[in-house]
Amino acid sequence: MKLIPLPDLGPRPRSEFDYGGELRRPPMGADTALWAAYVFNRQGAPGLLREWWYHRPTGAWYLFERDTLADRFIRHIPVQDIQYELPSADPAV
Amino acid sequence: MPWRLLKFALNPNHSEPRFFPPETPLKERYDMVIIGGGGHGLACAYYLAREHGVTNVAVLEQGYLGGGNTGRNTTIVRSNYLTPEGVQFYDASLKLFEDLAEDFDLNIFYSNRGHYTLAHTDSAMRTMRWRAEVNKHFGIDSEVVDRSHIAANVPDMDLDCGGDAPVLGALWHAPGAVARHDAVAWGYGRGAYQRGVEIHQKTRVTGIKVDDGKVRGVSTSRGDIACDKVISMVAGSSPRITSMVGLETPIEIYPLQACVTEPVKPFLDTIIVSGSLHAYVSQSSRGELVMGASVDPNVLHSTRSSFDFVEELADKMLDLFPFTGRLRVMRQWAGMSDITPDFAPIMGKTPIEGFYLDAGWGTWGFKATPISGKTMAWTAVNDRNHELIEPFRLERFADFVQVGERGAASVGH
Amino acid sequence: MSCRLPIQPFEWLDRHQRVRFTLEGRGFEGYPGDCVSSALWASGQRLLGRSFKYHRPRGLLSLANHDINALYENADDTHIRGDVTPISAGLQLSATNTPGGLWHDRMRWLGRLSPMLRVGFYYKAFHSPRRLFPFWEGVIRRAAGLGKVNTAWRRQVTPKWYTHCEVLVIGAGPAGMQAALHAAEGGARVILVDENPHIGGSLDYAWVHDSEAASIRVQLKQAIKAHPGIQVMTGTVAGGWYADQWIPLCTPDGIAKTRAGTMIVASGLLEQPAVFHNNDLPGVMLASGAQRLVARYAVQPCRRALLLVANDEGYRAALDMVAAGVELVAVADLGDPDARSALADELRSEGVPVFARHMIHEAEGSDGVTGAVIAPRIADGQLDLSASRRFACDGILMSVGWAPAAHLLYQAGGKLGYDERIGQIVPRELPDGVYAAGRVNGVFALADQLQDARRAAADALAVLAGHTPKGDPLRWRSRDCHSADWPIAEHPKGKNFVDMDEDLQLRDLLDAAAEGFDNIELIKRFSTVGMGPSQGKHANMNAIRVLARTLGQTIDQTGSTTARPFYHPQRLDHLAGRRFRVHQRSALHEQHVAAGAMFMEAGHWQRPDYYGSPAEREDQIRAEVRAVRNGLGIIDVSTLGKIEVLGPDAARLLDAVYTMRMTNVKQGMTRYALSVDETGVIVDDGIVGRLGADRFYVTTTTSHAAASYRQLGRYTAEWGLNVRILNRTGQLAAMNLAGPHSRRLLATLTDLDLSEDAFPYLGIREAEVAGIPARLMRVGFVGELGYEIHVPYTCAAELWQRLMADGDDYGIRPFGVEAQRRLRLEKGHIIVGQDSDGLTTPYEAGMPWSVHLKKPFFVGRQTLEVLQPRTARQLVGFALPTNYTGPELCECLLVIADGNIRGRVTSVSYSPTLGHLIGLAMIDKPLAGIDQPLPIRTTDGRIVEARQVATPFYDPEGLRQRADLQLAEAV
Amino acid sequence: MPMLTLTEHPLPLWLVLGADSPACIRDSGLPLPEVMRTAALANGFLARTGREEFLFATVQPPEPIGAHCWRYRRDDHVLALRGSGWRRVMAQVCHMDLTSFAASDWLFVSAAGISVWLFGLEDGLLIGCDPSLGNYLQHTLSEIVADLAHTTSQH
Repeated sequence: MKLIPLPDLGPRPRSEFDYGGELRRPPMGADTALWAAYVFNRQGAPGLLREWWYHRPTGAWYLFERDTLADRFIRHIPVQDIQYELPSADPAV
Repeated sequence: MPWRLLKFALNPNHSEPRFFPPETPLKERYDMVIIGGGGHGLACAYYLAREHGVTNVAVLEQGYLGGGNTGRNTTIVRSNYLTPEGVQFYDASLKLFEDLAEDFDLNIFYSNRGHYTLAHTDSAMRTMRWRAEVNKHFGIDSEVVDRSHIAANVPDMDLDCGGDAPVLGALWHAPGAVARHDAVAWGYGRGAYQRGVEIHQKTRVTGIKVDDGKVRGVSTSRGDIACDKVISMVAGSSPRITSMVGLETPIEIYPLQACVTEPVKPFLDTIIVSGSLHAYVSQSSRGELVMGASVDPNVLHSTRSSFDFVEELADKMLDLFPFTGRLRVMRQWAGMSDITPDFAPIMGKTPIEGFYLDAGWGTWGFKATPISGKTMAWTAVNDRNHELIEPFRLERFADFVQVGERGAASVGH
Repeated sequence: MSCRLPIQPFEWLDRHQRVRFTLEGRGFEGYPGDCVSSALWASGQRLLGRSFKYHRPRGLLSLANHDINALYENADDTHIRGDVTPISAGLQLSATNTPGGLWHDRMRWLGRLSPMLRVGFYYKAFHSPRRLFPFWEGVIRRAAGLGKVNTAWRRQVTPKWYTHCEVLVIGAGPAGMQAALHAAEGGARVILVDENPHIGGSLDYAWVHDSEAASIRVQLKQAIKAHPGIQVMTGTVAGGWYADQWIPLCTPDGIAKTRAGTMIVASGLLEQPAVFHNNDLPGVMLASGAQRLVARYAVQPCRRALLLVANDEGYRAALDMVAAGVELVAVADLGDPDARSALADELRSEGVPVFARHMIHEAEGSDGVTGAVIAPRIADGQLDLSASRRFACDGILMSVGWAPAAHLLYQAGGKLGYDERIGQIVPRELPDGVYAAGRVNGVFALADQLQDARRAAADALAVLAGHTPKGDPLRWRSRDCHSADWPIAEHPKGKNFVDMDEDLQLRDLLDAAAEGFDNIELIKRFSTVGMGPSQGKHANMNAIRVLARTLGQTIDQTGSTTARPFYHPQRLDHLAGRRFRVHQRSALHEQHVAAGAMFMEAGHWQRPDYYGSPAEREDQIRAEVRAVRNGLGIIDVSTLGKIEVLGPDAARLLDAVYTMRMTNVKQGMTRYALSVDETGVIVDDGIVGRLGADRFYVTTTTSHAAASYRQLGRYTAEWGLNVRILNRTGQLAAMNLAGPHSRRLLATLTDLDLSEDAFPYLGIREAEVAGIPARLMRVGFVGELGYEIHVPYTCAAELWQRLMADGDDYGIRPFGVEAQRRLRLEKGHIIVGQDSDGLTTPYEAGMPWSVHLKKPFFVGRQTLEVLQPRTARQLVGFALPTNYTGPELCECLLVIADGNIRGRVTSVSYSPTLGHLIGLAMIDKPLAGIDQPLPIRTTDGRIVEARQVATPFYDPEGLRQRADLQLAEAV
Repeated sequence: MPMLTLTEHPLPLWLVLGADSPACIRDSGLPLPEVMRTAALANGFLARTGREEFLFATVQPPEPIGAHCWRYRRDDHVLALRGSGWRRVMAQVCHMDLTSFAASDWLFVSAAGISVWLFGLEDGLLIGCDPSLGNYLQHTLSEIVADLAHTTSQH
């Protein structure tokens, strides 16, 4: 059973997690073709993939970079590194 | 005893003709290169030669023939899909399967067993009804049946599943069958080889040359080849090949595991699939129970096995067949499923001229082997998508038009 | 005639008791500690089983759990392996796959058909004419398979458990024991595992009379027993290696799932058979098998033996046989005996003729060995038969070579390669934390094995302490050859078996390669070599040698097939272990049981479908619907997702997650909430209630509760929002009190002002009800005046009982999911996942009002913007006339127009309120239109013409929200 | 150590969370343990389940003060597993190595397929889960305790 190295709680078996899939960032203001590519296309090929992992017992999300060929967790990614600003929502109308 | 076996006895030093060619060097140029020596690749070569007279073809396989998903799948053949385009495509494949043994003059053990998709909830029963009605509309023998029908055909199955999520009914698909998966690849391989197609094993494609949007050739671990048409039929390795031509696709690779028990005397004839338990089982002609479930929960490019897979599967199998507790799992393995967002393949032409894609086969690739070979051959020869595979074109995603198989999202096998 | 020997120094027998058992009705006897094979052999029974394909007589081969032909079954089990299963009093066995029984197997003549049954024969025949294939398939299926399955068996629960250690040592032979001891002395927590019932391994059967071994044995065994840091697990198989050193230790009482910091594989070797005519006759066995038979079970393998040897181990076995009173008629050495060691002279001094560079041409006999013919070897595989010699003997012992039991090294990602000098595949590169020690690492001398073990243990201790290991795994490897590179002799009559499981002769492999299956993976699949129950433990090495020679390649170039779990097959019920079926239970479960609820499954929950017996199902459901419409009903909705969303960015989060605007929900009010994924497909719906400027309470569907909570958490992290979300789905119970009398009853139980102005429709309030802290929401799903009351889990039963008691005057009645489905259908409300499918957008579901494209961002916004103008399907309402008596309609029937599928029925049922069938259907847009026909095809093909009607079918203006006030005004 | 027992152990539980929660606790004179650590209270204990999240097992939790400090009642189902061999029971349901799990230790982990929290006692532990899973957890653990009591009595 694969171990996922949580930065705070130490290694935990994969059975405690739900897979959140590839980290992706929506292109703001993209044309339809670019938007469709974002919605559907995925990295697909083997290599380093940044992914979301949800730890059920603590209800916390984690981000890792993983080698999807060797199934090795390379590094934990602090969420601040990937955050992006929501387009400014107009104040409550 | 069939006369062929008598012939063996009568002249002991008769040697059977080779199925596949001995290793020969690669030619400079071929009309077409097929990447992938699995069922789909060999079928495509077979139909190119047999139906279009195109024989200056090289099939390039990085490992051994049928060593990819062809040799690792559930061996189930069925056409009880959900969408009109899916149902017609797989039914055409099933009909080709029925004649393969004679076409090849090779026993592929195509065994019509009947296929149950068990429903344990009302919503699952509704999905079965939906599939049954679409199937019947296209003349396919599928029907929703109740517990008594299942009990009559599979008397030893515990329909109450150990008292948890009992079976309410099932989709019964009489034409459902199993086949010896290796033999299908070998039959197509021999048929292509006999018609002059070159088959090269241990030949890994390392690059595809494209200039101004046209395919020019491929580079391999055993040298370069010039050609104008390349057909990628590599399933679990598809993203590696498509990235060689700079083509983005929605495909993600998830391991699909399976296992077999030691061979025992026949006791299970039909194929059993449970949607909500995500498990399937059938008994091979050798007597092994071939069992599996849905794909692994996360992306991984590896055929490694996991212990929790066989633990969970054993637990579910004992719900359905409590008496199999003493059967021993002999071996477990995995294939690499190329999954698409709408659980339908990606086939046909691509933006790169001369580069054709046969991918996105998830857990439903084996049953499509004949029809994918046939339609991809037609498509490559005519440089136009065969009508049966037009709904599976890559551009559908750019148009936000997904195939409806995802409608009934419960994983089928 | 008994072949039992006097007491052996390390025998496993309890000589004080006798154990009687039967084989197909014949009585046999042995001692506790005997296995089936040893007890049968002791009483002179040489025929132990029949081979799979030709039903040839088979005896004892390895006594190491790969004698697949000694396979038995009885009422309790099948595939019982005679060479490892202990005998027990009253045990009743019969041989597997022997129609007519072991002694009178009706298929034993099959061998004569072997010229017809060439490799892969079943691919070449039986398929045409096609109509006969089912018949032939039946014949083949009945002939195939070994044991019979008894469908009366039931699951035996053997719980699994988790265990941990820093050093796991696999194999308790000399190397394993030493490695375990050294690691424990270095302070590590050690588990030492061995598949045999006792530790000692080859020390106790291959070095019995060796003085050096004597002191080692005593010192090691006592030290291990005494050391607290070593947990010994005998009778335990390390089933396989999985990610991050996750190793199932399979014991007879269940599986210990072990996380090992480091792993030392000291599992020794698998002796390989020689390949010659009749090498499968009872009496032909591996020399190590004979040594085990003598040392462990005190049974004489045979009276007069011929030995075929290619290594020192063979000579030591010869001396062991002499000590066991076996007359050695000859020793044929494939190589040069004198180049090996002095042991050959010791045998010659005992009058045993030793022949150099000889190979067995054939064994003689039909039900057992009666003689052996040996001949000098000329070129590899060719024998000079003119100089052959025949020896009468009743046993042939083979010590011609080894394959490593390295399965777990391969699975751990280890690279192994062929060492020409030793003649054996040995480890080349092993991943961190994985070590090999002893004979599996090519180390043969006893003292060297102990040194190699200490090296491996020291490396493991180094890695555990975070240092780089400095041991040299090559240091102690043998400099001698221990395996012949061609222990194979061709024979005109064949029957020289490479794989005893699958009955594959040498010719079968040569034919397969000649037919083009000339790589190790294809030859395996076409010939099935190595695909039997022992998975090639005694076949793969010879098969690789045959293929390598045929192709003119090295062993490494030929490669080997993938070593997959399990090392030995594992029972399904051991793999399953205890049955953990998670079920979630509503706080009101007992109330439902008391009220006679019939439950349905909803994920892990059980929800009341309706109350009453199945016979009156439809009547009960209609009564429940009428109670809600006309009087008072109450339903348990505890399974809904319940999420607190707190903080300054709470509104922004919800605005970005749901399709409709959320920032302008007023405090004290709720709004219907719909979410789509990035492909614009409906994922979930629910209610968003605002309790304060930065405090929201969100409910979701039962099936999406966990996923929606998870998703909210991810978006919060991804968008860096100042929000805290809290999953209270299981913490709070919830019940919907619905019906014209709901307000009146509630007023008696709370001080909250329930007037329309104080608590309007879609309002949300926090107040006490019957003294219990509660949240109340006026929701419209079932389309009546009603209040969804959310209370802490432990207070729910009390509230339900109070409402049921006080509501009696208003005819209160609990209603279930089915009644709720009809009530919501009468209001035209969709159920996500039933009326919507995997591709339905809000536009198709008839809810364009729910999508606010003007918002700068929400998940799926841009996709919906693209899809809106292209919407091609539409959800429509339809009805059947009151007097409709046609065929029964059900969900997922198709809508057929001009012969094509133009849609499907998503919901349909009888409406007790309206007195006729109503439903929803997702159809192609051109067909949609009020009063337009809706042709529905029934399961048997008839078309029923329904009529499209506007929805909601009932109370379109929503007057029922004030139903009690209208009653009051009317009075 | 006394005989193995599994008993219901109802606890008054409160969750206090939010950016201002650490200050709120400090201001009410209560101990402030490290994350995933616990602190003893007059009648009960306090576990810091996150940087800004605290689970109080006591009758009178602190009042939530400040805009970003909220308090919610928790109805977790709590069981006490005590006595010799409690680790053998947990070994059948939980992958964690509990050899060094001691009094007042805190752990979030999966057990028997559900999410639970563990709180160390002198002779065993408290195990808490969502109330809707309480029946399942109790039924499962009781079955294991009964099995082990049966097998230990056999030896």
